[in-house]
Amino acid sequence: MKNRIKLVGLVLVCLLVLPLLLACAKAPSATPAATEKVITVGYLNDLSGAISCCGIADQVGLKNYLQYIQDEKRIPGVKFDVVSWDDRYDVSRVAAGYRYLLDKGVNLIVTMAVHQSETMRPMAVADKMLILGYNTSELNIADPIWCFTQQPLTENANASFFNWVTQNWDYQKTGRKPVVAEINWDNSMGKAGAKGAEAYCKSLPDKLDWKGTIVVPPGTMDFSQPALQLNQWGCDYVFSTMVNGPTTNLMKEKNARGYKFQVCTGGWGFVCFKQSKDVGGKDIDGLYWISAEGWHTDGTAGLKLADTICRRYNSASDIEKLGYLENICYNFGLVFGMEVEFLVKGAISAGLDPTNSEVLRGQATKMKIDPQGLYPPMTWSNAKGSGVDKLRMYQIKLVNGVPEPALITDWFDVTKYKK
Amino acid sequence: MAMIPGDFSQSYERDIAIFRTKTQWVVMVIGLAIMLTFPLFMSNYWLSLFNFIFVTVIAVLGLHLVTGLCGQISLGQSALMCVGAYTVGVLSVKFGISVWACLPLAGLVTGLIGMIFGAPALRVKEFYLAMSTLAAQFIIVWVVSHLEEWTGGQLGMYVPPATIGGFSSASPSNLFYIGFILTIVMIAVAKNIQRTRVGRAFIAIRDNDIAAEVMGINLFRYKLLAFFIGCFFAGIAGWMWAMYLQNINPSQFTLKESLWMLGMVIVGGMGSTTGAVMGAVFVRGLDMIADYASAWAGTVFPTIGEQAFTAFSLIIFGLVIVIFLIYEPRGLYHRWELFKASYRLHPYAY
Amino acid sequence: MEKSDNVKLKIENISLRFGGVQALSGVSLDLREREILGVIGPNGAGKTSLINSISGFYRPQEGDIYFEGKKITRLAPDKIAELGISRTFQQIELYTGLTALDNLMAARHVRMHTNFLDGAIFLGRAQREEVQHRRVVEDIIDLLEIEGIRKKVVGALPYGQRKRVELGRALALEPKLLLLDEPMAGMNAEEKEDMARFILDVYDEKNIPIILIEHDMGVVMDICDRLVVLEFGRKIAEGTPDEIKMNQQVVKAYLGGD
Amino acid sequence: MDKIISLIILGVMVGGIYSLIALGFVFIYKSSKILNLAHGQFLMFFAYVTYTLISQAHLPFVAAVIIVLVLSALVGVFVERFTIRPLMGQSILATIIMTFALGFIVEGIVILISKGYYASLPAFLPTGMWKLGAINISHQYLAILVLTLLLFAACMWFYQGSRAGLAMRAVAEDHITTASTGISVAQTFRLSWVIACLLAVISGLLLSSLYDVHIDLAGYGIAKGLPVILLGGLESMGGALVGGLIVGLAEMFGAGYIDPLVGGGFREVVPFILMVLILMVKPYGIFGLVKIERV
Repeated sequence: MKNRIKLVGLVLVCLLVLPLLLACAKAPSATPAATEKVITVGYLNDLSGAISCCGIADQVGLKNYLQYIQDEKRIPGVKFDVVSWDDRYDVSRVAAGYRYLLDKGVNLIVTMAVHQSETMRPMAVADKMLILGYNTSELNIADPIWCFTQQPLTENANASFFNWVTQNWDYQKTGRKPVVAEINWDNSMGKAGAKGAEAYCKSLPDKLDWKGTIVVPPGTMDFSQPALQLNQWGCDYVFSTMVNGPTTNLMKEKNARGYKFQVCTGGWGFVCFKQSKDVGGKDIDGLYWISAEGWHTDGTAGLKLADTICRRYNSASDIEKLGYLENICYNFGLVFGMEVEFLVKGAISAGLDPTNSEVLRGQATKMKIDPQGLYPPMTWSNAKGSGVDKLRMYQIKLVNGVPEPALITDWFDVTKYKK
Repeated sequence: MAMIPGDFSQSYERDIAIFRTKTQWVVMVIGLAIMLTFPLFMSNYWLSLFNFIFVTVIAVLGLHLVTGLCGQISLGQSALMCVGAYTVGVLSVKFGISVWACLPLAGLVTGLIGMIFGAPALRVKEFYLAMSTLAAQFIIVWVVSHLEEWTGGQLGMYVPPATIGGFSSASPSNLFYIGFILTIVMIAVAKNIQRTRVGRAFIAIRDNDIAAEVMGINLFRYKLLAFFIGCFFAGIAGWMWAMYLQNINPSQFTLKESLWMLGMVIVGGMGSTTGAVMGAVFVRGLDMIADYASAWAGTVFPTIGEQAFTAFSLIIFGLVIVIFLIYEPRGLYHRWELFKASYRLHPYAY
Repeated sequence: MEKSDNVKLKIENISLRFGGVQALSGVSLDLREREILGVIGPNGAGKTSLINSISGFYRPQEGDIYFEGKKITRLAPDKIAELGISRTFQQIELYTGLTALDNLMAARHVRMHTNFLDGAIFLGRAQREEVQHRRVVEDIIDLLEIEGIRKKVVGALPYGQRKRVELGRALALEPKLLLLDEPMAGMNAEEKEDMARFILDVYDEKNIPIILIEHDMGVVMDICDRLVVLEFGRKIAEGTPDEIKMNQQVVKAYLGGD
Repeated sequence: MDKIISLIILGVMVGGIYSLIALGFVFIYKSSKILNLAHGQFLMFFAYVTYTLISQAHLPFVAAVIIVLVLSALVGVFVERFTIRPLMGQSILATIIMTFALGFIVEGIVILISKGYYASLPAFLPTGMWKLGAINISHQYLAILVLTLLLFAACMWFYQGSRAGLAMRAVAEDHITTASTGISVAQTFRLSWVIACLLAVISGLLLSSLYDVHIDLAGYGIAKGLPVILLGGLESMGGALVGGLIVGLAEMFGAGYIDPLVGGGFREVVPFILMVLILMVKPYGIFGLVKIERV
């Protein structure tokens, strides 16, 4: 007993001393050949929490694409390294993660949710660190802008969904307006989505019968009451700004009770087909890929590239198990990788140091992106202030286990309804 | 405070002092001076980790006063930090009050809110009281996220940094100085409260509330006071948190964080100020070690995947608490005292 | 020892019930300014309930208690303690996590006046007060001969010493009336003798009346000036030790029979 | 009117689920005075293990459930022996924190198994529904309600009518006295943990027939279970049942009528507001035991 206590004491002392030792130890840095530059990409996302099905695939996609750049020698003399941090979809872990990544000497940080980049923003501005996010908010892209995103404001994405509803609703045949509502998580993404949807629907009172937003806390399992409410409102279309697990719970509830409304989701919700299949056995009524102007315009080619890269760098069992190919987040990972590629390429061709975050940011605001015809050129600078304004929408369907996008509504200028 | 052999206190003033000998003073002053030089050579990562630890230490000290001394289990410390952080945010952004002036205000407002949730202590004890503080955790965060006109709701709000002249808390090194001074002051305050009249009344209530009442301590008033002081500390921690992140969001203040803080009090040793500080530093340190261990393991076993390391950090944290509760229920502080005693008495065992 | 006839504590006809159990019914008694009053009676007679009622821990449904002419029946226990009524407990109720010294200091609570702000600053008022009250407490420590265990945590002390610390804590309140609930329970003859000596010392030095509950007749008869006998919540006799010895009802209560 | 009736029906159904969660808490508390904060994690853990057995080992559902039941009994024995028993005689807070640390460990293990992915068990309850005008009653919820009631009855019978239950009641009253009458305190503790783990399996399975299995299930267990037992009183199984129904109804009406006024999410705080209010009036819950203090 006595010895055991001593042993425990010893272990504890060691644990206390360890941070000091670690502080003294030098961060392990791969020593590249003298001509090689190493770009360290920090990846901060949820890898084990509520949206991990998205985060994991995204991370794999990013890593695969960076490997692909290297193997194909698309940027000679540059090596890529990815350092990851798992924030468990918990905002209180983001700040620690940001510092951790900074300590690892990253040149830019790739992240996903709005709250992640928003939390990092003040520190990123102070440290002059470039952040690439997936979706964004107005606060996030206010001056000085250090956070750049692939997606429009969540507000606009949700508005564009309802725009699609107005375009496709048969007013003559039904003789009435479509009844629409939202169901959202009670977090920044959900609130922003609700704001956009409400503003849009209320600007078109003769075209849409807007019922309101139902807010549920993240982590809600039980959708019995919200589903009942939606049914009592008599909704035709319900847009869900939640990740797909909770949305499938809503679907289960809806199907079990025979409610009639259609649940559609875009943004985050459509990310994990594999999960969706495992969970519900049925697809969500409508999955929409809302794309910003200039991005993913040729979705099919993008998906083909994804297929090639995924099969090249992952074992068949992993692809099967984690469902990368059925997971659109894998593609987002690739797109993040492309963004990194564009920035670094641009910096090098301008004769600047690509390991400098400020240089990369400069590229992000100025540069025309031209990934060899795969993606048509766009500028990031127009994201400043209001986010990407022009959106188009695809409907996603699984064809032989591979998601196929079909363009269903063309450019929609979201700035118009705001006036 | 343990005695040095052959050294006897010759006055009561000296007997009740925290540092009774010159050597202790010198050691402390040198220690603090060394800490003050950290910003000169440390990377932002370490400074920021220290700032995070400062926030935790202050909040845990508050919890130590409520739970460790007064024995009232509180499961809402993190939500009360939220009150402190939003007090700064709302007062400075909406009313233009200087961020420095918000420091005591954050403490006061949080203290008063804390008293509201401590009020059930009049009738409710133990688990039931713990649960009413748990209610505080949920209700406060909900209210904050729904007062959208003031707080920006779930979208969060930016808080301006504290500035004097060219000195701004936005940089981690400047915040380090602020946090450092704040933490030292708060530790001293906690320690002083503990060793004077009010602190003894708290411990009396914890150890034997019946006897305390019969010996002239108004239970309700002192329980409320404990909540006020504990939540005052939480408010100060909230201020520091707002300065640390500059972007506050209701989802930053989780039940899990509250529970962790309780865990820190336990690991440090219930009822000791030093223990509370040690617990906070130890657990945050452990967390960080788990991060680094994860990263290291990631390079060695790349097949596991990063989430496995989150799992390990949870398991390690859980195991450490389990080990502490079983083998060292009196916490790190007790271990430290034993170590000091054996060092002093070396080479004799007794 | 001259006797004063001024009544310090007056209990008028108090009754106390817990649900269906009648703990006290119509008990009255007077305590003079200068006496040790013994309360005896078989187990369950209501002795502790009587003391609990005086110290405010229980609230009798009927009757009144006056202390120095002031009605204290409905006062909260802490207010009663502030008036100067202090007590010990049958089962020791110390602050187990504190040292003996701090237990005594904690009892100085009602005599100290610094608030938590003074305490937080410490230097100045709080420090002066600490030192000043420390002196008083040290006197009590000397009186009760517990110098050696001053800085020991009381939870770990042996029974006899804990009893002594508890007596010290009751004294540290600077009481005007001391209630002792079986201070000698579970002690051997020597310890009892010590304790009896302490009680008498306290009585002489501090000049305060004492109500003493005790089972050991020898001790009670020796040190009490007057005795009250309770049975089933009723007072059945009152008088000097000699009178009580002769009282038939008391003998019956203790020995049983018809 | 339809809305009110629908809400009442939903409230009762959902309340039944809450009671089911609360039963695990109450069982442990009644027999060993420990508030098991890890109950939510246990629910989730066993649900995940079942899922893993079905999807990875390709076992039939019944076989997987039997294996998990056996496993849960072992987990109960293990937890009791190595974490709870060493704490005998320590403060209440220590045991609370111990269970909370256990929760962390279990959550870590679940992340190792699942990597945070959502999982779903095959449907094993009837999935139809009855339609009565605008109101419909889902068979699944109804089945869960019935099973919950049966489970409550079984637990009450066990506690009041069986020898082991008698021993548990005695142990809860006083360890030392009970030990001196020849009842093994350790064995009784072990049994109560085993039963609590079995309850966790059953309620975990029932919950995951309704919802996806995910890390969030653990938080759900705590956020829903605690107000229920506090309302009903920690010691009372009947209280857990009634408390669950009260919370269920309060949530439904809170969400149905107050949410539109305050901007949503009110459902989450209703149980807590209710809990604080009731604790102010009845400090030991509606059916809790009132303690008489004596010195």
